[in-house]
Amino acid sequence: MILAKIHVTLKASVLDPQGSAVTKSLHALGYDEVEDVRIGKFLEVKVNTTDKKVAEERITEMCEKLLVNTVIETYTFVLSEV
Amino acid sequence: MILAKIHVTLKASVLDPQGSAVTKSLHALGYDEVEDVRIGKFLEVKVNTTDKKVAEERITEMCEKLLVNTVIETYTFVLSEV
Amino acid sequence: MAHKEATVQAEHGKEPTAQQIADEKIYRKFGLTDEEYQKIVSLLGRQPNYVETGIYSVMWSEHCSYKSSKPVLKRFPTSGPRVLQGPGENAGIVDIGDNQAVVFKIESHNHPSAIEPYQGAATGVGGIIRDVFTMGARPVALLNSLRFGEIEENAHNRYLFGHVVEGIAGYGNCIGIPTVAGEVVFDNRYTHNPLVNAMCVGLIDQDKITKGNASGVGNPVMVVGARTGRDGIHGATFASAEDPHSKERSAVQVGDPFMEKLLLEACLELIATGAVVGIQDMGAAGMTSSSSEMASRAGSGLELDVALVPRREEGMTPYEIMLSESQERMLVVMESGKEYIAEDIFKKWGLEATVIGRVTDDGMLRIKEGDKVAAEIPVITLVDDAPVYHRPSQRPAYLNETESFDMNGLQAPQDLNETLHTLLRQPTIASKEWVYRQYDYMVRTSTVVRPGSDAAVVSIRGTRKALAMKTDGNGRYVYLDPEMGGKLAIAEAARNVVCTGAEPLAVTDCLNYSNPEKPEIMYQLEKSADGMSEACRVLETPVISGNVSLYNETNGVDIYPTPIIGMVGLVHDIDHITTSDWKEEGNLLYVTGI
Amino acid sequence: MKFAVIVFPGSNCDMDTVNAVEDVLGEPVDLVWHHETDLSEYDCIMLPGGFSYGDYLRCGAIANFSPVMEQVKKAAAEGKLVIGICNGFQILTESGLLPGALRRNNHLQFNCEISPLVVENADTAFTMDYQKGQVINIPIAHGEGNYFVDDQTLAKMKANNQIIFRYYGKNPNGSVDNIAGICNEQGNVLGMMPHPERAVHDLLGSSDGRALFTSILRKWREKHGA
Ligand SMILES: Nc1ncnc2c1ncn2[C@@H]1O[C@H](COP(=O)(O)OP(=O)(O)O)[C@@H](O)[C@H]1O
Repeated sequence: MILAKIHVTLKASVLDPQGSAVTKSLHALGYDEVEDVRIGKFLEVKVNTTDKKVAEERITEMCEKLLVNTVIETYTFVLSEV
Repeated sequence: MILAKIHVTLKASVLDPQGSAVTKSLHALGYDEVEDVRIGKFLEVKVNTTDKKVAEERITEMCEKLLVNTVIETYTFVLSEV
Repeated sequence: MAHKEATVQAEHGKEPTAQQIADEKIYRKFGLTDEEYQKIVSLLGRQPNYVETGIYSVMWSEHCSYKSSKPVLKRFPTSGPRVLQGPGENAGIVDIGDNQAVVFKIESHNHPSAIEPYQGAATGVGGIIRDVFTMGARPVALLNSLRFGEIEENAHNRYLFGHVVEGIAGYGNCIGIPTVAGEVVFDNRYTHNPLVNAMCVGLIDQDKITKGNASGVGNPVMVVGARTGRDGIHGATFASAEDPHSKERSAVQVGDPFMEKLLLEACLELIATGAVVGIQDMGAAGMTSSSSEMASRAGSGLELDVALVPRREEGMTPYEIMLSESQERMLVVMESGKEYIAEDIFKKWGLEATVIGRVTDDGMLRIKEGDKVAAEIPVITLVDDAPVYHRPSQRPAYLNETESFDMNGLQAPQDLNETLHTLLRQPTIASKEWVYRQYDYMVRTSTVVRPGSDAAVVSIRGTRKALAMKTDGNGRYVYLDPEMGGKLAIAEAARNVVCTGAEPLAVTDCLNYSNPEKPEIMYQLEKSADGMSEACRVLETPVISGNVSLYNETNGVDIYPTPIIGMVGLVHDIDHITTSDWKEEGNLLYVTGI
Repeated sequence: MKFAVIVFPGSNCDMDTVNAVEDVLGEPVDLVWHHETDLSEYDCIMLPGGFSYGDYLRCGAIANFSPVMEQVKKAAAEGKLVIGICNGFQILTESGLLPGALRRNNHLQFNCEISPLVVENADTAFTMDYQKGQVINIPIAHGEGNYFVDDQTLAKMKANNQIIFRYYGKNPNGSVDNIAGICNEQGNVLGMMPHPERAVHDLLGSSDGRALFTSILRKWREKHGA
């Protein structure tokens, strides 16, 4: 079994209204040292393969097709055996 | 400047409807090897400190107070200098 | 002339010079033709620099200038005893008695939705809401009209459909304006060019009406709401270009309905103080179109310093700031000395209000960056002198075929039960509950007739009056007979409104067509406008606002000519409200009409 | 009896709630901005529906840190009536005034419809004008109404009659045990996903929400001998 840990984040120039709201709220709570908050997704996908190379290809495909909105998001992932 | 990369995930005992929906969609697209998908949040918080120890305390506080709902979620984070 | 060239000097690092723009015909990349560029040079008396070329290109784009459709729009009847504001402002206004008025407009967000369906639809909703509350009106209802390719076979069409609906819901639900009516049609003509038209209806007391005027020399110009980023730069020219997919993708605008809710409340509070001279939303072409249109209406000039504009990103150039389409922003002209009123109110709502310039009397749009002049353009040349094209029109050949089609050759189906079932299974005909249950259609507790009936009815608190409203359109009819199709579109909307017990008041329309440079498409546009105009005259429902979306073609496939009609009617007494469901066993059924 | 309807940035059912109090009870009701630090003049505090802070991060999470929430907690501790509707319910769970949490609907879609509910407990200050077991029609409109609570807490809540409303017939969001509304142990803090303020006129499709408002007033009058 292989576990893919996928990080999906908004592209740098894309507005992150959630992140801005959380930054403001943290400031209001007295965490003045907070410069910036960006909020993305974290996906853990477990696939029933042993071949890392195949897994890598398939996960990339899944990201491009379904998991990531590549118009506004980017992604990275790491694989590990579990 | 220190960057905290925070992973927030649902507790194992809490059902993840989004994860189940994505699993089903991946199966429908022919990715039969997918066993399970869990979806969480990935937060990047940039703080204006140099002291890692202080940063760690403050980030933990932010998580416990606001960033995480500990009734249903758990979290981990790593710090790095940027 | 030499003097002018010397004052307009700020050119940023990588930007081509005025000379390069001319020599290398860089203006073509902005969507300007050689003739249009020459016209700019003669209007300015010199070559425009990069910022100026950008400003002209968006102001003279189809989207902002209506250069192909203006002659067609002239055909519409636009006045009537109840019309308080016809086309030409952010939204139209109709008198409903007791010092009250209804404000409404429809707008397309077709191209952005083709690229990013959730955000495209969401920001479309956000834009049309701003058009209504800039007039000083409280938005009370949202409607929409959608077209996609068939969804049964095609996963991408399903994806577009699902995410557009989610985007409309996401924005409208969050801001708390009920989405009460709409329509969805599936046809492969729309596969590459889905249509997403959004309409907003608002209520206003007649003495609170505010317009998009930048008048009063010396009055401060403020930008309020969200910060400016590099979103959607060149969205306006791009909305008129042929293939939406071939263009830059990362410049997609993301909507922030929470920000807009705050902006809505802050603006209405500010307008109520009476200290606002004029206000306009920053939609397509952002600060460029809002500033030049406001100055044009008032016959004034504006001097703006882009260095004062609050920004989200670093290192933005005057070009980027002037053309950014960041959402949830407004341009406000205040009475001199009353800036603090805006600042205080916006601060209470957690928003920024920043003075970025002044109204002038020289008729110039002067854009500065600190001391440097980045652009200097006579306002009149951006709006009044924009090109108008009387494009050739020709009756399409296909009409010969469709008109001579012999219906007598058709056989009646054998099994009518089976046929009925087949029809009811068509996504276009089937119940749209899957769509409207995702919309909060009850918030504001005034929705008396909910989606699922004919038109929606929204009551007006404190009175016995209510408003009926509906969007309608049938591109296939218009394709088959443009003039009759135009009439039918108005008539269908009117029937829906009348069925609820309302008297039709007026119309807003969104003209979604293919490429107007094709004479056959111009023919569809003209004839259908004639049909709509006639029906509007007969029914006494003038056109008070609207929008045009052209170039809806991809790979040679034209969408059906699809005018969408948004009609609003007045229910004089809530006791008159009727609904379309069967009421009781034993009730009699009648067929009426001719 | 005096009502406060708290306005957070992004609240959007605030006016609907005010109108319902006025139409059903005719008692005084104020919109109270979330910066307010004194709620002592109010007898009942209502947290309305909407999208406070855009529902960003988690529904109700950021609103929980509005200055007024300290006062809401104080009022709850003093035994005053506090009611959170929809987003208000989410804020109350985030603040710890009510147990559990509200997750995304199990079908992942926003869902707006009139939903039948069963009144499970008609002995509270919020429900005394209903009958136990009565089925009422109340609108729902939410994307995150999927109530979660761990088994242990749920058992305690049941033993203590803290489950006030359950969805009847169909569970519209996946809530544990069909839960639509709960109260705290003391019975003076109510949270519910459905919108009673949207069901106070027949013209709007249901007036089954009226009894919730009349209960509150009757209880208060009994208590204050008014
Ligand atoms: N199809 C139409 N019918 C009637 N009026 C129209 C139509 N299209 C546009 N208008 C009017 O032309 C004016 C200019 O439109 P505008 O709101 O500036 O467009 P946009 O917001 O897309 O830039 C508006 O007052 C609008 O109501």
